[in-house]
Amino acid sequence: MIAALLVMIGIAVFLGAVLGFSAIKFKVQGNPLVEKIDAVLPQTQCGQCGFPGCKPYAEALAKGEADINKCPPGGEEGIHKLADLLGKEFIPFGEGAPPKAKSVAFIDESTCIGCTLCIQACPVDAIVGAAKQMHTIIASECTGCELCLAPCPVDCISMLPIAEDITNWKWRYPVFPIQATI
Amino acid sequence: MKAAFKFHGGVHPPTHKTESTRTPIAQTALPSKLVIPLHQHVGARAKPVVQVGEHVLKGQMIGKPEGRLSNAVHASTSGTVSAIDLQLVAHHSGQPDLCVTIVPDGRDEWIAHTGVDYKQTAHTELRHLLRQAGVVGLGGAVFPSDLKAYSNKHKIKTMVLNGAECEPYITCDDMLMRERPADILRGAEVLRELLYAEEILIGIEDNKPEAIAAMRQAVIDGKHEHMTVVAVPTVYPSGGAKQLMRILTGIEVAAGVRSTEKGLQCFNVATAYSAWRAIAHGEPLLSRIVTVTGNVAHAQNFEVLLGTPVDELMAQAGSRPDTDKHIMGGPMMGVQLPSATVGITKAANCIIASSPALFPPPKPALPCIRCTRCAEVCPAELQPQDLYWFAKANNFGKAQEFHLFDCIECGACTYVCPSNIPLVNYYRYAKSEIWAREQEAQAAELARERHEFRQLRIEREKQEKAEKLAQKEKAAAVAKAASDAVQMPTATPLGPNADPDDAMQLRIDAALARAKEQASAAHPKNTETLTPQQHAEIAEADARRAKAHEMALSDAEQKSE
Amino acid sequence: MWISPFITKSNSVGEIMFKVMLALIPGIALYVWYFGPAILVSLTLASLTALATEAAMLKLRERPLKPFLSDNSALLTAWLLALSIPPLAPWWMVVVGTAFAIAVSKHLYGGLGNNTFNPAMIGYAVLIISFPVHMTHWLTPHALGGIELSFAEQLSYIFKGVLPNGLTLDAVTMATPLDTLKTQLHLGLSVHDISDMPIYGHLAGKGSEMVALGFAIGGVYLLLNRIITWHLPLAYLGALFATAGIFHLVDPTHYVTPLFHWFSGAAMLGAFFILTDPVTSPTTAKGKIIFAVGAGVLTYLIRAFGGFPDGMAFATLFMNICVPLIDAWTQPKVFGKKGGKQ
Amino acid sequence: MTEYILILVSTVFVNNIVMVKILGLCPFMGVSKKLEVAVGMGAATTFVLTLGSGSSYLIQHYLLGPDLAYLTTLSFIVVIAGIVQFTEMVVHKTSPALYQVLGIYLPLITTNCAVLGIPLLNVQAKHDFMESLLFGFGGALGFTLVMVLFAGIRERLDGADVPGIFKGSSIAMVTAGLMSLTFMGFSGLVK
Repeated sequence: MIAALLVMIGIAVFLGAVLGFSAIKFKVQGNPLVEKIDAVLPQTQCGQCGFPGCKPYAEALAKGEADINKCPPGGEEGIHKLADLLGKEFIPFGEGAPPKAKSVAFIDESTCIGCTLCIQACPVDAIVGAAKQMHTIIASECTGCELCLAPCPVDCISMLPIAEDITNWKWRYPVFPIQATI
Repeated sequence: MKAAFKFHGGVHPPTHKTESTRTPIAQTALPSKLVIPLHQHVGARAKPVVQVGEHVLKGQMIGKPEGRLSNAVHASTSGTVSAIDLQLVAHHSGQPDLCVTIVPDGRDEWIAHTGVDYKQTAHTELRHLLRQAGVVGLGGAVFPSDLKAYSNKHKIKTMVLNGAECEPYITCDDMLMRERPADILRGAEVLRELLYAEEILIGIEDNKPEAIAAMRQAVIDGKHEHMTVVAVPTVYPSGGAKQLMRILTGIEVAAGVRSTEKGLQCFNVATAYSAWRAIAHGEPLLSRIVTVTGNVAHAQNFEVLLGTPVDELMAQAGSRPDTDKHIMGGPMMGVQLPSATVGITKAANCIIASSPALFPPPKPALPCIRCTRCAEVCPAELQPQDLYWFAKANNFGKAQEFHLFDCIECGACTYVCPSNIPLVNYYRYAKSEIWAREQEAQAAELARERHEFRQLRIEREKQEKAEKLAQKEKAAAVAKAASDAVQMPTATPLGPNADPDDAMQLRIDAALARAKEQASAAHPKNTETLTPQQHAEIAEADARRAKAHEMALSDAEQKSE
Repeated sequence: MWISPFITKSNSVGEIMFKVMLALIPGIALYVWYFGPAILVSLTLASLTALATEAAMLKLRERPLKPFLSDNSALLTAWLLALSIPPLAPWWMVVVGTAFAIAVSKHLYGGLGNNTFNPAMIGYAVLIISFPVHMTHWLTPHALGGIELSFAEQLSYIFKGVLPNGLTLDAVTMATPLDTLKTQLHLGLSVHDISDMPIYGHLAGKGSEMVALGFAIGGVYLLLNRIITWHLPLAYLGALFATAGIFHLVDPTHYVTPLFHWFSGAAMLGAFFILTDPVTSPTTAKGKIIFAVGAGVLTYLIRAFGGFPDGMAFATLFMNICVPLIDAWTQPKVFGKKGGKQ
Repeated sequence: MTEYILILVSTVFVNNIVMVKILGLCPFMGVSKKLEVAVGMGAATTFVLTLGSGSSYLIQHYLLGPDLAYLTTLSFIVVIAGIVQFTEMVVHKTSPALYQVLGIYLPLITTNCAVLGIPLLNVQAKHDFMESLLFGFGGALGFTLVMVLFAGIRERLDGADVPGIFKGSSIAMVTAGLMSLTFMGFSGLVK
């Protein structure tokens, strides 16, 4: 009985020592995963995930505190990428969060009163203008996050879907006629 | 001389070339209008420099090159500009692009033009002339020739003149070589001079014996010492620039590598011809030889003014009634035209009238059985079955790993596929998705930077505000103490003889002093506390903002136009 | 919009599969000549089952029937499976094996072109593991002059399991030459003694060696028609020959000649028809050689030391498992990136 | 020497721990979706298993002996848990991405039946130290081999037109079954 106890205690003490030593030796600082997740996110900074921006969402994901299907701008593909990166199963978007067509905000300059509220709301400084002067959107930098829509007191901002033209046209997925049933 | 090397793979589709080589190159009648796209070359679209209603002369520039990688566009005949708007063009997308429409006045009146003696002219000037004359690669790639006829870092040993013309049906280069070999060689000589190349190898497929003979004779007649005409075996795609370089020199130029790095450069025979016209005669690129073939009564080559609507061209060749669509280019890599009204462009080497009998619609595709017939014929030595597998599953990362971007889209794999899978189509799809994704990633990167900067700015402003507040409170406390001290005496003498204005003035002065003090205290502190890195970031952001502002302005400008 | 290329060479999957089936005909003819027509029954049975299963699975998966039924791939699977099991196998074995092959190893993976394992070999493996006894009763060749069943009697056995009065199954069948070899070696006989037994002919089993030759002839037809490349058959037969040769040289009393291995069991059928299934073999030249060499060595090891008389099926299946990795690791260098050459 | 080789061949192919003994299925199914991850898992398991079977031999032989044989399972579990913890720290430090992807499966090596199974089989087969070590190493090699092969197949299956209800784990299970069928072909190669 005593021998058994001694043996088990001996093993425990030895392993404890080894683990204690390696805990110091192999200490990990910070979480490099956050950067990787952040690189996958679309950086619209729209907050639709419930976090104030993409980075906080990435941090929450890294800690395992958020689901991977909370980013509508990233689309289903974004979820696939996150699933791959985090070794999780793909989950489809929950209710009320289907991704929309990519669009940019547009300010109707005749109604704009120059209140600057939208400028303050824009997470990427894509709106230029000053107080009492009408504002305009830098289309190339607008992420389509829609955060400027709510603050506008005169509802002069609308989202315009990006139309296809010869410069941004893409090849379609080839149709595979055989898959249709006869 | 026979070609010494071979490239891997290749196919032998029926050539159908004899139909259109029976009669010499014909001139077309002046069309009723010209629809000239402003984007006929690789690079930025030319900027229109004419107005609607303006009268233009033949050879007058109507679109000027914008940026380094761009090229000029000219009026192919004299007439009136009737529109500058979006018109359908020969593009896979079927989307419209900016075109200049000219109604000819029938006089075909030239703008003043003269050639130069290339031996007496500086190279930079020659290149400028090529650019202003709108000379681009006429083999189909339409890359601006002035940029290709230049190599500063690498020494060019061999210039390849491409007369292989491997695609079925197309005979425009064949006929040009038969009829105008002397000017082709003169043009090639100019290009060789520009490149300081030691030799010119002219590759012509051995199914064009007349062209080979004509070119050989012209080499002798013109006493071109550095030139050798090489008969290359007829196999598609021997006319691909990199494939032809391999055949002629044995050197392989990988995708993403410039051939100049390996001491090679390649021009099409028609490009050399138009370069000669531009340099020696001052004639911009206004017309090209177009093979009109397929479902027509008289298959033939025409010298066609750029912008000529395809239907007017087809009428001259006797288009048959069961023609259902038109293909620009060959049957292997051509583009189906979205409409027969599109104008002939610099890339249009051939127009094939198609009928269901001539090109039956594709059979339904079966799954890939990995038979590797595609890998056997792939001139880029890829594994098309794997690329297909990954592209089909939207696994773009893997597709790139398997060298998707080395694919030259020659169509050989699709041609041999027993399952009738539109393989090339999958690769194009995958490529354009990857490009779009890269752009998105760049946009996201930009957005991230801007967002981070904004966070930083807000943080700074908060800090500033807090400091200001603290300052204010401090000042208020001081002022209060002071006023307490002052008020006591002033309060009592505030009798009838006291001047109320004095007290007012005093207060205003105090406030001003306070404000001054605050301003001088707050401002330097704000920037002092920042690290040099933050300074740099701010400066960068300011620059970026200035640029953004500029862009927004030019955007707005464009919109207003 | 229709996208280039606008022309295609006229060939089709169905045509390729048909040519492969055509190449099986000499072997089948010799089979009938030496062993009687019972094989035709199992061929028919397997074909019908394969078509029915294929149609049912296509229906379930909501895929069109016509293009897939006419691609001949199910028929080819059926033929290969029927040729690798005893002709006197009861009808339900053929049906179970074929149905399993088509339904599980082909259609669960997505049908034609998507399967990881060779369906015919999966069918064979399932049968030999589930019904080992039935899989050992092979027909005796006519040349041995033993008791032979008439065609009607064979039919009655296949479908009803009834043998003529006074006959046992063992009396009218025998083990395969490979199986006999293994058993006799275990009993302590030398290779020399065993080869003198009446069931052995010039190189291997009487009759079966000629059938193997028939398959080899069909294989040459496939090579000439460029349906298959030389890599797989040559590397497989080479590896089998080399491994068997080494053992034979070291100890000829316990290890038979390499030629015996070539002309026994499924070696020839495998080399030209089973390994060469494009869907389940590697696509690169280097990969094909690795694949076939692996299969050849494994076939020999299982034959000489393993628990099963023939190793072809398991060797193929094991190498099938390795195909994705072989493919990934043998990617050839692409145009212009070969390095060193220039 | 031949004996050692036979042990290796036997553990890798003939008595493959996953395919024939059907041990360690949890990580086999769980982390075989990607090749690199499978390799990582294989390496981690190889490390744990080799170390585990070596040290468990030492414990069994020198510490426990016949008197304390009833402590075998208990002490083995403790030792393996310790080694796994150690491995986890090393992986976390050296390859954070692998650590993240292996996720719960890394600490779960502790409860991987293969890892406990092999030391126990060692005791049962009365292997000496070298044999125990090789048995552990070979078993782990066999595990890694099938993990890698399986991951290769699963990566390829991503692009296959697998019927909807069989997508994902179901077809992986079917594949595992067919692989197991294949490994039955090796039976009898080594006694």
